[in-house]
Amino acid sequence: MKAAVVVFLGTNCETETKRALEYCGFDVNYVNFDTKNLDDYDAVFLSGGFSYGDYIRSGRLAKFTPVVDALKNYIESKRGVTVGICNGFQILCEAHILKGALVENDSSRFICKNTSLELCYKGKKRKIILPIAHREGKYVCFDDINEFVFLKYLDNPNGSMHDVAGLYDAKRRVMGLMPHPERAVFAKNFGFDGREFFEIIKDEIKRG
Amino acid sequence: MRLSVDKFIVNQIEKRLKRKMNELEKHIFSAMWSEHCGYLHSKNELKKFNTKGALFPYENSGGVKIGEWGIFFKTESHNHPCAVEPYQGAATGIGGIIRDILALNARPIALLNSLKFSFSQKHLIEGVARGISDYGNSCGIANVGGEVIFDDKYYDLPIVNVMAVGIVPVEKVKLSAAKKNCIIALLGSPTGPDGVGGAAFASKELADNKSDDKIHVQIGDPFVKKKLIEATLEILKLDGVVGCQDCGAAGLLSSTSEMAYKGKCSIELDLDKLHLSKNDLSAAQILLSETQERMVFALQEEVFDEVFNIAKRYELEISKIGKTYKGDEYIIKKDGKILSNTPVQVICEPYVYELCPKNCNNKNERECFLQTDLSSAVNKLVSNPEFASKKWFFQQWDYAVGGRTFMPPQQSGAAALKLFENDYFIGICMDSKPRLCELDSYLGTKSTFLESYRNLVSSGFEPLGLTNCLNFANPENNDTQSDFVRVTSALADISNAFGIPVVSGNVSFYNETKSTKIYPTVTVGMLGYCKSENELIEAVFCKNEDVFLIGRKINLNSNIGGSLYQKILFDFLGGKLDTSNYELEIALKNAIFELRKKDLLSGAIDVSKGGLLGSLLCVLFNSDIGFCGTLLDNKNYNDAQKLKLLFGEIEGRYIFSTNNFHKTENYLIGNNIPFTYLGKCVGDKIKFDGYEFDLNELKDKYLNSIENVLDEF
Amino acid sequence: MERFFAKVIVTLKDEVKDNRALVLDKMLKNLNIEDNPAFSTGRFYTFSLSAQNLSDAHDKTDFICREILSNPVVEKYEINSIEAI
Amino acid sequence: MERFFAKVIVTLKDEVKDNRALVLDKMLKNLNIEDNPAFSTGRFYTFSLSAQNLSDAHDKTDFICREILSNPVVEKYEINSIEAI
Ligand SMILES: Nc1ncnc2c1ncn2[C@@H]1O[C@H](COP(=O)(O)OP(=O)(O)O)[C@@H](O)[C@H]1O
Ligand SMILES: [Mg+2]
Repeated sequence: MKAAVVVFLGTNCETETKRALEYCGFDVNYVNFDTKNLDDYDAVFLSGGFSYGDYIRSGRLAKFTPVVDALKNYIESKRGVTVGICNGFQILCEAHILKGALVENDSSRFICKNTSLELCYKGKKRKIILPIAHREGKYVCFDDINEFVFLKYLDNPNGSMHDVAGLYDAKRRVMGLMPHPERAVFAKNFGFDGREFFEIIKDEIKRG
Repeated sequence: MRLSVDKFIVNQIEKRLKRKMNELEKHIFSAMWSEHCGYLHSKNELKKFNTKGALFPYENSGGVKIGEWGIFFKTESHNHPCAVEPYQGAATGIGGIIRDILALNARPIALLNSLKFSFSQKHLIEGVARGISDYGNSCGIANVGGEVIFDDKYYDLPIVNVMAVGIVPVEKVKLSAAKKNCIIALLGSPTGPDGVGGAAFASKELADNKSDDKIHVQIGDPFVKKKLIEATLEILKLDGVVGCQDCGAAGLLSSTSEMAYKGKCSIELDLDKLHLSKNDLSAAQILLSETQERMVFALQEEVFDEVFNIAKRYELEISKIGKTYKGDEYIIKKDGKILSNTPVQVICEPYVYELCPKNCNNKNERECFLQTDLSSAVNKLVSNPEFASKKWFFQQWDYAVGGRTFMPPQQSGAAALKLFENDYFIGICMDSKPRLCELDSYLGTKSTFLESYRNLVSSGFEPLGLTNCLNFANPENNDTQSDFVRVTSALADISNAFGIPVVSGNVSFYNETKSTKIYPTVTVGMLGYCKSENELIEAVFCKNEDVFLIGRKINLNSNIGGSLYQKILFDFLGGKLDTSNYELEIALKNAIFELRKKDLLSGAIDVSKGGLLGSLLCVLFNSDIGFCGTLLDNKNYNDAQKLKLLFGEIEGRYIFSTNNFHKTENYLIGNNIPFTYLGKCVGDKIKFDGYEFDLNELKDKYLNSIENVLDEF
Repeated sequence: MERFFAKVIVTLKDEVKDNRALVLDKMLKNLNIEDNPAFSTGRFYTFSLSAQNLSDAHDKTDFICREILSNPVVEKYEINSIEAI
Repeated sequence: MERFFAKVIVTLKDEVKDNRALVLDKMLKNLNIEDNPAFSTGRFYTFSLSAQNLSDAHDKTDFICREILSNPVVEKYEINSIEAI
């Protein structure tokens, strides 16, 4: 399966995302923010970091790049699965591809640690552990999004509404999450639950 | 702009120039012959260091070789800027050390820091922590470790030492020397008036009125830095790039003159060609500006277009600002006129002082016989900010970005990073023992080295090299000179004895105000390696396992001067320091590695802060298990004696847990390793010698006492 | 075309908790400066623009605030002033 | 004691480069919205305070701006308004 990892100026988790995806069996290319077509790829990953320095607000400026226009076409044409991790999730929300927005953590501080989460996939619920690393990760949304949530904090670290850590779009082809599955693939201390997450993505791609 | 060159130095300069300096040259020399750039008081002493086995110890950063890869690491101090403006000071400290690594074409992969504050100065703590968080996290370089020490000696004199680590194939390393017939290009942020005079500023005592000093603080932008890192690494791949140098202290002046000096060629700079953020800057301002996020390159003319295109892709500005040719002149042009023409050697070979201190004051060698009961001592220790978990700090720092981090902070003695490039692991730590150095700067420095050494060993790493940061008060003062000489001798001696080279470092003087000065503060950053994940050792013990102590046994006659418990419980600083035994240290290292190989060691920690009981508590908190055993060899000690035996700090000890008591005991006996059996990891109580503590109660204090104070403003 | 100069302010919607403000409230209270300052925080921008006339300039400023400077899910904006220059 | 309501704005000093603003300038240009908007950015705060009288309230607001809300090394502030409430 072919995956694209989008690199904006200021993105900084592209290497580990690529490494993790390759470990999980993907063919991975980096694509730049000026890319105009993503149709080659079964999945598109927006990885973590500080695109455009998180100026104005995190994820905001990336939404004006050609690759995000391309991404909208990609989603519209139902070509493959889109996944936004951390800053990628923020970008998807700013671009209104996913509902809601991410604002500063209740503590007003950056938080880097492992968190316990509830993963709901195909009607089954399971506890997993993934690391988080963000300052603006508090999810806010005033619509009813409950049915689209696939990942919830068990011990809400940042004040997210309804404990939301990750959710789908209405068509279930786009997923955004604040935790970093790509950091939970190789090292025992961060757990290996990231591998399971990427298996889910493969499943989603096959589901078509 | 302030000029700070004294008469004696002016004479030295003019003697060598064989003429008077003009206005611009006064600025040039005030920066280049400052303590910060010129190492006037330290250069001779630093020559003592052992650099055998180090890669490029005289470059922007030195390193060690692991496989075919060069691992470069260096420390930087940003004490003065942080005292004035903690947020920007810390941020630009990180920015600066990243550039020193980057200049060698190494990709920065990890950051560490060593911080000292007075715990009462919350705004400094908060500002520095946030500065590191905002800057380091956005650059995408994992902030994997370090240390925080609190002591009122650092009131108004915070110590902020940062360290960066980078990786590059050895044959791809780029050096800083220019060659003749190159062009000089400046990449990055447009030069502005910020930070002008910073080098001179860092070379003097702080003014009592801080607002006067604020103009010298530089301002960082991590987003630009991230782009600069990527662009620089692309540029340095090109063949026609001859040399590279970061723009740090004394900005363009220092970087370009060094390039000419190292390359034994002339440089001519045309200041009209620079991209500026403000038009009406004087030549001195342009040369001395410490605007952040800039790199200087010496290039062959043919590659400039390619370099220009890389810059453009990263939305960075670049300009051709000068050229090199055969000779030894440093020439500054502006508005078509030559403003200064001086020999490069005179700029880059400042006068250096011989330190010949007279004997210094006697230190307090008195022992501490104060006492308190053990239960209250334990509770005080675990909730003291210096002993307690530094979670409040490291959770604000992204220690996992890059996906290389294998052991996060607190989980082991040293941070572990995987080099996916060659499948090795590196371990890194940063340590200092300022109170020990205050009591005896020679032994204290050795103890600091050994602390780092044991941190690496207890995490499974073979130590390879070290960097250091020497923070001192005014070097013109006799006591400070005396300490400086003893510290550098100690570091030279012990690094020779262990065959672990000093690869790089930094010196910061003038850490004093009118009313107070800091302890001699020696920070050591050490790096080691291991070959596979199985060799990594966490400071975590397993349930139902047996706990051994290996190494020295403490007794009532041991020298435990400077032990942390004495400060925490009695605000006492005194005593003699323990001396170290190198053969024992090496035997202990081998034992730990062997036991690990035989699967007889599940977790280990070096015995340091808080002595035997302090270290045991730390591991038990990490492991979330209780303990039952015997720590004292006799029940009849009085309280003072118990405190000494349980919390006293001596050299040469580790504790570890094993799943096989007999095999372990046999191994230790067979190999003549001194050991003591301590007890078993069980339950959720910590029980020894008739005392009992609740694990969770203590752990809660240990984990939260810092944030309970700092989050309350 | 004329040139105009706009000042705008972007703030969080009332229903979104303003964490920075709460930190400031606590800080002023702990420092004994103010018991209940009830802070609110926002971002401030000025910029210049070309437009046919004032009403046109208004529309354009509104567009820039809505599409570029704020996120309507959690933020609101206010045009402070628009002046011809 | 009376209660007052203050609005203040903190911006970068003129000699400090406003990187955020530069990125916005470029963005608006790239999107063909404005060629040279010459953005500047800042932070906006409102809060209430107790003081004897208006002049007193001014001093206190000034103090809060200087000591708490701004970083005098790189920023300046402006008191937009102070009103009795
Ligand atoms: N305490 C020290 N121990 C070893 N090397 C040192 C020490 N202090 C400075 N150096 C070395 O001196 C050189 C110049 O250092 P410095 O002026 O800090 O460089 P830069 O200007 O690039 O930051 C470097 O090679 C540095 O590693
Ligand atoms: Mg350098």
